[in-house]
Amino acid sequence: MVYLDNNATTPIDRRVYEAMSPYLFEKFGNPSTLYSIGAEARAAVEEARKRVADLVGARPDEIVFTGCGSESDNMALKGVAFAHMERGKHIIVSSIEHHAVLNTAAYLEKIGFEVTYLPVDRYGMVDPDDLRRAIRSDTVLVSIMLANNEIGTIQPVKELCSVSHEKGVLFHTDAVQAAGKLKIDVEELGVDLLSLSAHKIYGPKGVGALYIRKGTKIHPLIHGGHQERGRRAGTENVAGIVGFGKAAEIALQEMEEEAVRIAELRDRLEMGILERIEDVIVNGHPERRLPNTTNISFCYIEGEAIILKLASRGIYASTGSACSSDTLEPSHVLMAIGLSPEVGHGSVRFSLGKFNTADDVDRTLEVLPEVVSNLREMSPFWRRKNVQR
Amino acid sequence: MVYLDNNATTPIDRRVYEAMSPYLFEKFGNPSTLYSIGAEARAAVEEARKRVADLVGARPDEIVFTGCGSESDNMALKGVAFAHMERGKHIIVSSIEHHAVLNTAAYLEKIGFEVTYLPVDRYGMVDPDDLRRAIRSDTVLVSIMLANNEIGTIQPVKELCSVSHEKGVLFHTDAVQAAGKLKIDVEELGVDLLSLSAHKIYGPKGVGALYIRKGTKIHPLIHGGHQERGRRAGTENVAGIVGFGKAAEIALQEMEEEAVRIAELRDRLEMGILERIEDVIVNGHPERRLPNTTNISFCYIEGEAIILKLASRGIYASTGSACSSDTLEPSHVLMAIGLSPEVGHGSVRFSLGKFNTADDVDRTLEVLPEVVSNLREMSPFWRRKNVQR
Amino acid sequence: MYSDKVIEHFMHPRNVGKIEDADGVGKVGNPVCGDVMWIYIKVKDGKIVDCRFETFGCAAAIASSSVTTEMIKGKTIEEALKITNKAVAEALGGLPPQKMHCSLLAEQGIKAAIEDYMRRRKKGEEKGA
Amino acid sequence: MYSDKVIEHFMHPRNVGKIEDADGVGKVGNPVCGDVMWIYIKVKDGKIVDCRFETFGCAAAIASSSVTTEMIKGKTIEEALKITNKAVAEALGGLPPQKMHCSLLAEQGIKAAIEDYMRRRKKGEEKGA
Ligand SMILES: Cc1ncc(COP(=O)(O)O)c(C=O)c1O
Ligand SMILES: Cc1ncc(COP(=O)(O)O)c(C=O)c1O
Repeated sequence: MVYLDNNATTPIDRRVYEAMSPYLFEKFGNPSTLYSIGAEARAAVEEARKRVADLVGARPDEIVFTGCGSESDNMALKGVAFAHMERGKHIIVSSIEHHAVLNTAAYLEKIGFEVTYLPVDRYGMVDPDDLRRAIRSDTVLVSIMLANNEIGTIQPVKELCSVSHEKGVLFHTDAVQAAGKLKIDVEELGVDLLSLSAHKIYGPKGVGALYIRKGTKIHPLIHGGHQERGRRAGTENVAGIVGFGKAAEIALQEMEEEAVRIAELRDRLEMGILERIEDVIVNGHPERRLPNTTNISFCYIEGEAIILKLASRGIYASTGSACSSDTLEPSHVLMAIGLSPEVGHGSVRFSLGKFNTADDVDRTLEVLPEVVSNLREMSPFWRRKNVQR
Repeated sequence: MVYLDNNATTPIDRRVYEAMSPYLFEKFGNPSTLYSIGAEARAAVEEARKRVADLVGARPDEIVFTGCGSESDNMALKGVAFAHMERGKHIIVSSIEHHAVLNTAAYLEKIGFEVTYLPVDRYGMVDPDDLRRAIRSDTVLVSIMLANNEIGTIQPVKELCSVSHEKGVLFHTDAVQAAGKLKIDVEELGVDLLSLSAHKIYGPKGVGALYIRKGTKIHPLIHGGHQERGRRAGTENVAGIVGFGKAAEIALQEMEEEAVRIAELRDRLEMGILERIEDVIVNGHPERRLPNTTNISFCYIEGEAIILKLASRGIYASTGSACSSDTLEPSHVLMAIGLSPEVGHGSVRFSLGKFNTADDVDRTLEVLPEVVSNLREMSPFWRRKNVQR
Repeated sequence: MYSDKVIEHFMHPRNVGKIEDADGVGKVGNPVCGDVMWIYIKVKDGKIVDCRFETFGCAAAIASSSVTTEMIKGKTIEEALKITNKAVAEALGGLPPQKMHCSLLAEQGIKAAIEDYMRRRKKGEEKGA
Repeated sequence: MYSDKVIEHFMHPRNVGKIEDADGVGKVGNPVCGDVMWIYIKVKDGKIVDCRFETFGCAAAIASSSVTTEMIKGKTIEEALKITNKAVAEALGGLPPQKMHCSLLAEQGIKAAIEDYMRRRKKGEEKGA
């Protein structure tokens, strides 16, 4: 198996699995209970909190564990919007956010907020001047992702954040894809809120976290018990949180080296494709891009077909966001960077991870040209294009 | 170890753990992806959905997986309140709901809804006539729990639900504690929404479910991707969901027998306490009560002290809700059934589970009298009461 | 997500390609939506004796094209016109709801090809007359 | 949640009980809040020679009572009055924030017992005079 869909989800690191296991079975205590087996679970959660905090340069009490990255995004947007409603009802997001941000913004619009969607350039970059112009006196939150899940473009978050802060507006960044791939320091970036998800960094599915800078006014999304200092109710997913902590610890240790190695593999794959296959377009920023991601448009054919042909040969990649694979529209990210819908439909995201090897890349480069030409043989556009030449 | 705190959380059944394990490691696919390893995860999630649906007599497509029971409660209350806002902004809950319902109701109050809190009698029962009188033309939701987590009282939900439906009002019930202990059939009860949590039925922490009757208008709590048919975004906690499914399957198979066995143990414990210790009060309904729960007030002493002394002897119980163990006030449930605060403070919940044996009960009956008399020796009230005699 | 039948047709599509001297060509779909289907037919004595396709689209679109060309080969024009998208989907062992439009596209492709054939024949008759 | 010191004092509280012929008794706390503490002292030549307690309350309340009685035994009235709730909490190796009120209760208990002693002495002097 050649797994090149690490932006959709990552395999779990064996060390993560082993750290979690005991908390799934013997150590079943509820962290909220007084006695020793509760205390054990509580201590494990706090240890994990420290590790996740370390991954982004935060203080442990600024980390709230959630049920997924989407919940973190929802909490950030709704929690800030509702808590600051009296000051204003305008929020700003980029047009290439993940659906967890975009659809939450759309929901807020539906219930009476106003949302500005910032455009991006052909590489997917937001212009800080656009943001400056968009901020109004009633703006309460700006949310712009650190790195995009489909094309890997890395936003100038530090700059964007300082533009927001100049105007006294809180700043959230979705770092679900950036975490574990880039060094993140909330102090350096200056952000007030930052979303994370464990299953993108070789941890378990079903756990996320939201960094909330101390002093930031926010409403909970899930009300109830006093867990997470009253900011997120519900009995803690102890095993999941422990796994997240372990994954964060490993990411912090190995990231620097891995990022270089993975970028080399990614470049080799990208170069190889450009050399072997004509009429392809590489999407995303040439430099400011996640080290593991390459998004490529194969003109004249459709992405899902490519994915399935590759899968039948044991190579797993995806068409942009897994979440949008059900809709007919091409990815909103590819549309926002100005691709035509046809080209957008023909795009494939290869996202590498720490378990990939040079063999994986070579195997892909062996299979992919066949798959593409096979599909192009069927395409009315390919034939026509060749005729037109 | 004698674990008598199964209402706080249950140990995981080994079969559940074994069913989950592969999805934590080898089978790491994202259910939203197209190719085979995604399909495997998707199939596992759908299988689990069927099992959870079976546990409550629902159709699989009426089950939405969430991150915990609290999330289910939040989604039910906020989701219905927001979706029906135009019709009215009044909701009704009982005064002995779990904090996941009560604090959500309080939040809705804060942001402009009106909430009626129904009283309960000395056994913790809601009177359907009280509900009938409380329903107004602008009432959009009634939420009354199936069984109480602290005292185990079982509400006449079928009746309460039909009172609501007579007036065209949606009905939600928190069945987090009832599930796996009582037979539940959503058709029989008639409820529109019903909350569940895996870790109360020998499943993993960090997974819940909300039953939503087909056709019920509700807003998502977590917006984003198309997961759970657009009703709850976020990459699915596949392993957790699989574990929940397994736990539901086992509960359905074993519940009937287990409920009888556990009720016998519980009664033996309760009788034993009444025989051995003076000045104790049994809380909750004498008959309409969860088979595993007994809540007992030990007059003149304080509950936390009892819990810790018991824990030091390897016996784990709790003072009411784990979630409220941080506050100074006595449990809102015990206050609602009319206990004085002093007596409320001296209450202990023993909640049995399928791993308990007669030996566990006997050991508790051996240790508890000592613990109580030891603490009473220290209490100014006990001495005085004995003098007054 | 896809039935084995869909996958089989997608992996080994029948009747791929262009018919250079087709009697009718149906061009349906819209690249904006991600699916374009061109259906070529060869007709002899009121019967469809050959049928081929070119498709830009997802696995369901390709499989629908493939199975449809198989279905109509050897059929009369009248019979071919009776083929519905439901029949196409059934022949594929079902399609996921969000992919049902692919079977519809195949139905439309056939109809368009037949219309094109009719139009040409009419023209030919007029000319011939 | 609790330090070892708290647990140790809770499990083995010192100076439990009533002093029948106490020179001062301090009764503080409120059963509604879940903590009531009665502190008994015996004073000789301005020194607290014995001290006992009766407490209805949680582990922190019991431990605070216990450690406080130990702390003031042998101290002069003046010294005892200087004991703060912070000192009590420190002697217990710290208390969780939501339990700090227990140490405050202990401080108040001592103060109340000493006040009671003073009042009685004054009365006694008055009577004696
Ligand atoms: C009645 C009731 N409702 C809701 C909950 C919340 O469930 P969870 O801890 O999974 O959020 C609990 C348990 O704590 C409960 O007992
Ligand atoms: C950028 C981004 N944000 C948010 C999410 C949502 O995370 P989760 O799947 O944990 O809800 C994802 C992944 O799907 C993502 O790539």
